[in-house]
Amino acid sequence: MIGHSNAAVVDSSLSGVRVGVVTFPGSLDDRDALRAVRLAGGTGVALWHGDHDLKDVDAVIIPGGFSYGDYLRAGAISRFAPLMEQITAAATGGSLPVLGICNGFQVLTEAHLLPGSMVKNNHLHFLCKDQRLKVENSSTAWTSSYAEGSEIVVPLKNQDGQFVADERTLDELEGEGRVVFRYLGGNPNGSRRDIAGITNEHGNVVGLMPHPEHAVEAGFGPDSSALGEVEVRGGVDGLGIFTSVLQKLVNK
Amino acid sequence: MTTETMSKKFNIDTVEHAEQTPEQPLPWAELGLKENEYLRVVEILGRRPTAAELAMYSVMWSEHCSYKSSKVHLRQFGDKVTEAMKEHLLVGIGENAGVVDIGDGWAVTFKVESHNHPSFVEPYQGAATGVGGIVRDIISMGARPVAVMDPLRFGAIDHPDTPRLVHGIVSGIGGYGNSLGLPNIGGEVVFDSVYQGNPLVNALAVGVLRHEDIRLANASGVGNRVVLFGARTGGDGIGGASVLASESFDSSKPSKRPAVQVGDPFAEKVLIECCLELFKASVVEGIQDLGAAGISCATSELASNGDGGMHVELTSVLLRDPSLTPGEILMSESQERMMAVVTPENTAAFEAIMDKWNVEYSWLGEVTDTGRLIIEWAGEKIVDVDPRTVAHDGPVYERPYSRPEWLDGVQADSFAGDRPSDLKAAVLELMASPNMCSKDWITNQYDRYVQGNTALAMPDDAGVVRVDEETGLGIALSTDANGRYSYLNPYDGARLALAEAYRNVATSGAKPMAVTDCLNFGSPEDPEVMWQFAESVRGLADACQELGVPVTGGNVSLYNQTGGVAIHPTPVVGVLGVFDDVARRTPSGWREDGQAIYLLGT
Amino acid sequence: MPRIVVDVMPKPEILDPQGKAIAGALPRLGFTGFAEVRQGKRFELSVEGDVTEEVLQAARDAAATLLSNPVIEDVTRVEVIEDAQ
Amino acid sequence: MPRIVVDVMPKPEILDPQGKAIAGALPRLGFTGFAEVRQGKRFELSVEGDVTEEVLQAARDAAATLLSNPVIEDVTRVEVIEDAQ
Ligand SMILES: Nc1ncnc2c1ncn2[C@@H]1O[C@H](COP(=O)(O)OP(=O)(O)O)[C@@H](O)[C@H]1O
Repeated sequence: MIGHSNAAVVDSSLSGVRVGVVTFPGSLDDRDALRAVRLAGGTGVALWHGDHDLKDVDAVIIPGGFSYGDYLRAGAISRFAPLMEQITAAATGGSLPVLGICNGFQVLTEAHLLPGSMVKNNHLHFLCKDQRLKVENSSTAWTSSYAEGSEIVVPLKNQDGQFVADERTLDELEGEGRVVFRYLGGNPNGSRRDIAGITNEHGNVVGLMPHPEHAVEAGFGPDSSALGEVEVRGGVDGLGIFTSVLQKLVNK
Repeated sequence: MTTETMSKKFNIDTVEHAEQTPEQPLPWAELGLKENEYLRVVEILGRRPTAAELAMYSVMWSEHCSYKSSKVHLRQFGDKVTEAMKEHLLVGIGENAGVVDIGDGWAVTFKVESHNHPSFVEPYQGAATGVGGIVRDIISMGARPVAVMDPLRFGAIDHPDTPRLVHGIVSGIGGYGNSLGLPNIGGEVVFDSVYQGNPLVNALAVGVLRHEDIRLANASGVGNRVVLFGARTGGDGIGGASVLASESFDSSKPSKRPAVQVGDPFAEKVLIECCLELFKASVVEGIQDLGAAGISCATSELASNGDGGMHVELTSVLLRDPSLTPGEILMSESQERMMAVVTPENTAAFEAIMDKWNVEYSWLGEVTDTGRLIIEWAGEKIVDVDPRTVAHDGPVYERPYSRPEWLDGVQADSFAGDRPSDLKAAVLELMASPNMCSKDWITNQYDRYVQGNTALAMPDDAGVVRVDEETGLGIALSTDANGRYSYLNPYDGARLALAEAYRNVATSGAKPMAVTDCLNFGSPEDPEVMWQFAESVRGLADACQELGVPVTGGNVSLYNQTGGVAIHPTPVVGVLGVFDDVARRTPSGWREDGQAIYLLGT
Repeated sequence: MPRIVVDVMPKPEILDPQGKAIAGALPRLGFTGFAEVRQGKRFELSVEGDVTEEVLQAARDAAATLLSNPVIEDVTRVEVIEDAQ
Repeated sequence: MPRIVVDVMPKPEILDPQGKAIAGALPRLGFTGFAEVRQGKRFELSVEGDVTEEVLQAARDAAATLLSNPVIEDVTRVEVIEDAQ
C-alpha cells in the first residue's frame, strides 16, 4: 500500500535546499507548508511578510489562508507586502521558484506574477473535499517529479476558488502548455476550462488552488490516492510538488 | 480631553455624586436586576451605585455571567470528584477552561459554550461570534487553539424559517473557524421542532500548551500594568443597556446601539498569533478574554482573582464609537479583545509584539494593594467596589423544582405500531430521515485539514488530532446529547449523553480523560424545567464519577424557550481522550471486504 | 436595458471588518488622508421593459428583504440609472 | 466629514456568481421583471479635511490599484458625495 512510504522518499542530499514560506497576517497553512518541505527532505525557512529579507532561500512558497481576512479580495492586500517586492523581482526573470497555494495563488495573480484571477465558487460555499487532479505539465520547477498526465488526489478547501480569465488569456495558457493542473471528476467550483493551477512562461512560478501540503504525510492526508489504495488518510500524492523543487535545485 | 469626553464628564455620575444624591432613581429593573438584587448592591456599597457600578453589577449578576440559578446544582461536579479523577487535572472548574495533563509535559484545554439566542437573531454573525468567543477562552489559558467542534440543533427541516438558520449558522461557523485556521473535527446536527424558535449553537474549542505555559486570569503584583488590546470597543451587544445612554438619567435621548455583534475573524487570528508570542516571550502575568460583560467582567475577575486591587482610567479605552458612555464602555461586548497584566519591565517587549502584529492596545491602569477596583473617568471616580462582590458574590438561588406531572403520561406512551413487513424499506426510510442522513453538506463547508494534524474527522464518531509530531501523542474528542431521551428521563438522558461521547472516544482508540458540557435548558423560573436541570446535572455528575472522568468546565444556557414552551433538556457533553500515538486510532466503519463483524455489549 | 441601482452599506454603528482592513492598508501603500473606510455592496438590476413604479417598488422590496440584512445593513439607495451607452 | 465614493463592478464579460444567484432567487421570491443582476462593491472613504484634487487623485489611484482588480473588475465611479447631515 502507498501511504507508509514517506520515509523512503527522503533523500539526504536535499536537506541543503532552503525553501522559504511566507507568513502574512492571516496565513493559515504556513506551518503546514514548512512541514511539507521538511518531509520532502528540504529545509524550511519561515519568512515574514513585513521583512525585506529573503534569507538566501532557494525557493519560496506563499501558503494558504485568509491573508488580511480576504475581505476585499483574496490576496489583494498581501500583494503589497514589502517581501513581495523581493519575491516579484526575483521571480519575474525566471530564476526564483515560487509556489502559490490557494490564497498564495490568489496573491500571485493579484501581484500579476500569474494571469487571471479567482472569484467566488459558483456554488458560493466554502468547499472542503479530496480532489482528483491531472498533472498537465511536468516540466515546471514544481512538478518535475510527476509523469506528464499523471493523476493525484489532494485536498481542496476554499471559498474563492473559481479561476477566471478572458478567452485570449485562456487560449494562451492552453497554447503554451501553461495549464499545470486540471480538475478531474467534475469541476468543483466553476473554474474556466477546469483549471486548477497554472504557471508563468518560465515555469518557475506556479499557482494552484488545491493544497498539496495536506497530502504529504500518511495518516493526515486524504483518504484516497490516484496511485492506488491507501490506508485511512494515507494519501501522499502532494509530496511530489515539494520533491520536484528540491531535486531541481540540488541538480542545478 | 476631547469635547466629547468633556461633555460626558459633565454628565458623569461619580461616586461623590452618588453619595450626595441617595434618592436618585436608577433603572435597575430595565437592566435586568431584581429588587432584592438591587438592594443587595446598595447594601454592599453602603450607598446607591453609580451608573457605571450599576452597569457592572447588572451584567455580572445576570444569569449568563453569575450562574445564579445553576450554581447550587453545578457544585456536584466538584463534590463528586475523587482524588483519582483529579490526578490529571492541572486546572479545574472555575477558570476560563479546564486544563488536562496529557503527558510528556503537554496539556490540553477545552470547553464548549452556547451562542443560541444571538444565532437566532442573526444566524451568520451569531454563530461566528460564538466560535470567536470560545476560541478566546482557550487562548486566555495560554494555549494554541488546535480544533473546533459544533453541536447544533435546528427546528423542523421543512419549516420555512429553518433554511435561514441552517445556512446562516453553518456558514457563520465555517466562515469564522476556517478563517482562523482551526480544523473542524466534528459536531452534531439534529432537527426537531422543539428547537424552532430556539436553535442551539454550541461551539467547542480545544487548545494545546506546555505545562509551563498555563496562564490564569489574575492580576497580581502591585504596580503591574493593565492593558486592553485587540479590537476597539464599540456599542456591540449593549442594546438592552441603552437606558444608560444618558447617565444623568434626565434625558430620553435615543441610543442607537447595535444588539448584533459582527465578528472579525482576521482580527482574532492575529490576536491568536500575537498572544502566543506574548506567552512565548513570557511578558504577561495574567490574561483574560473579553466576552459577555466585557470590561466589567475582565477587570472584576482579574482583580478579584489577584491579591490586591486595580485602578483603571476608562477614558484610555480605544473606542470605535466615541459617543459611548462609561457604563456602556463597561458593558460593551465587542469581540476580539483581550486584557492582560504586564510588569513595568515588560511593557516595551509587550508593545513590540503588538506593533509587529499591528494590534492596537491601550494601557488602562495598574494593579494596586487597596483591595478595591477603582475606575475613573477623566480623573473622576465612577466605580469604587470590592471586585469580589461583582465577580463572585452575585446572588445564588435555590429555585424551586418539581417533577412534571405530564412525565408519567409521556413515559407510558410507548410505540405500539406493527413491526414493518418490509424491513429493507423501513431501514431505508430511517436512513433517509434528516437526523440520520449524511452530514457531508455541512462538514464539506468546514476545513478539516488545516494545521496538518487531523487524524480523524468526519465521518468518524470522534475527531482525533495529533499534539506532538515527534511522538504522535494526541487527543480524541466527541460531543453528544439526546434531547429526546432527556425529555423522557433527564437523569438517564445526561448519563447516556456522557456514555455515548465516552464510547465514541474509547472506540477511536483513546483513553477518555475529561469532560466539558453545555447545558441547554428552558427557563429556570419554571419549576419543571428546573427539575429537568437538577436531574440532568445529578445524572451527569453521577455518571462522571462512575466512569472516573471529571468535568473540567462548561457552560449553562437557560431561558431557551419560545413563548411558554421550553426546548427539550439538551445537555451536550464533550469527552476528551488521549492517545500515546494517534497512529493507533481506529476509524468508524468498515473499509475492506472480508472483515468479520462482531456485536459487543448487551 | 434600463438598470436599477441598489446600494447597501453596513450600518454606521456596526463593525465593518472589511472597511477596517482596507483602512489599515491604505496608509501602508502611501494613500494618506483617509480617516475611515466602509465597504458596502452595489447591485445593478437590469429591467426587462420599462421601469414602472411597480418595478421600482419590487426593487425596493427586494432590497429590503433579499439584498440587505436589515439587522446589520442599511439600503442607502434604490434608483434608476441611465445607461451609459 | 466629506466622503469619496468608489464603485467597483465585475466586468461584464466575467461571470458574477453572486449576481447570478440573486437573479435566480428573485423570481422565487415573487420579484419578476429583472433580467440580470450584478453585484459589485461600494466603498466610502471618509476624508480628513478638505477634498482637494490631490486627495481625489489618491482615491482614484487607490481605486485602481487596491480597491479593484482590473482583470475582473471595473471602477465605475470615484466621486465626492455630500454628507446627509
Ligand atoms: N455540525 C457539525 N459539525 C461538524 N461535524 C459534524 C457536524 N454534524 C455532524 N458532523 C460529523 O459528521 C459525521 C456524521 O455525523 P452523524 O451523522 O451525526 O454521525 P453519528 O450519527 O454517527 O453521530 C461525524 O463525524 C460528525 O462528527
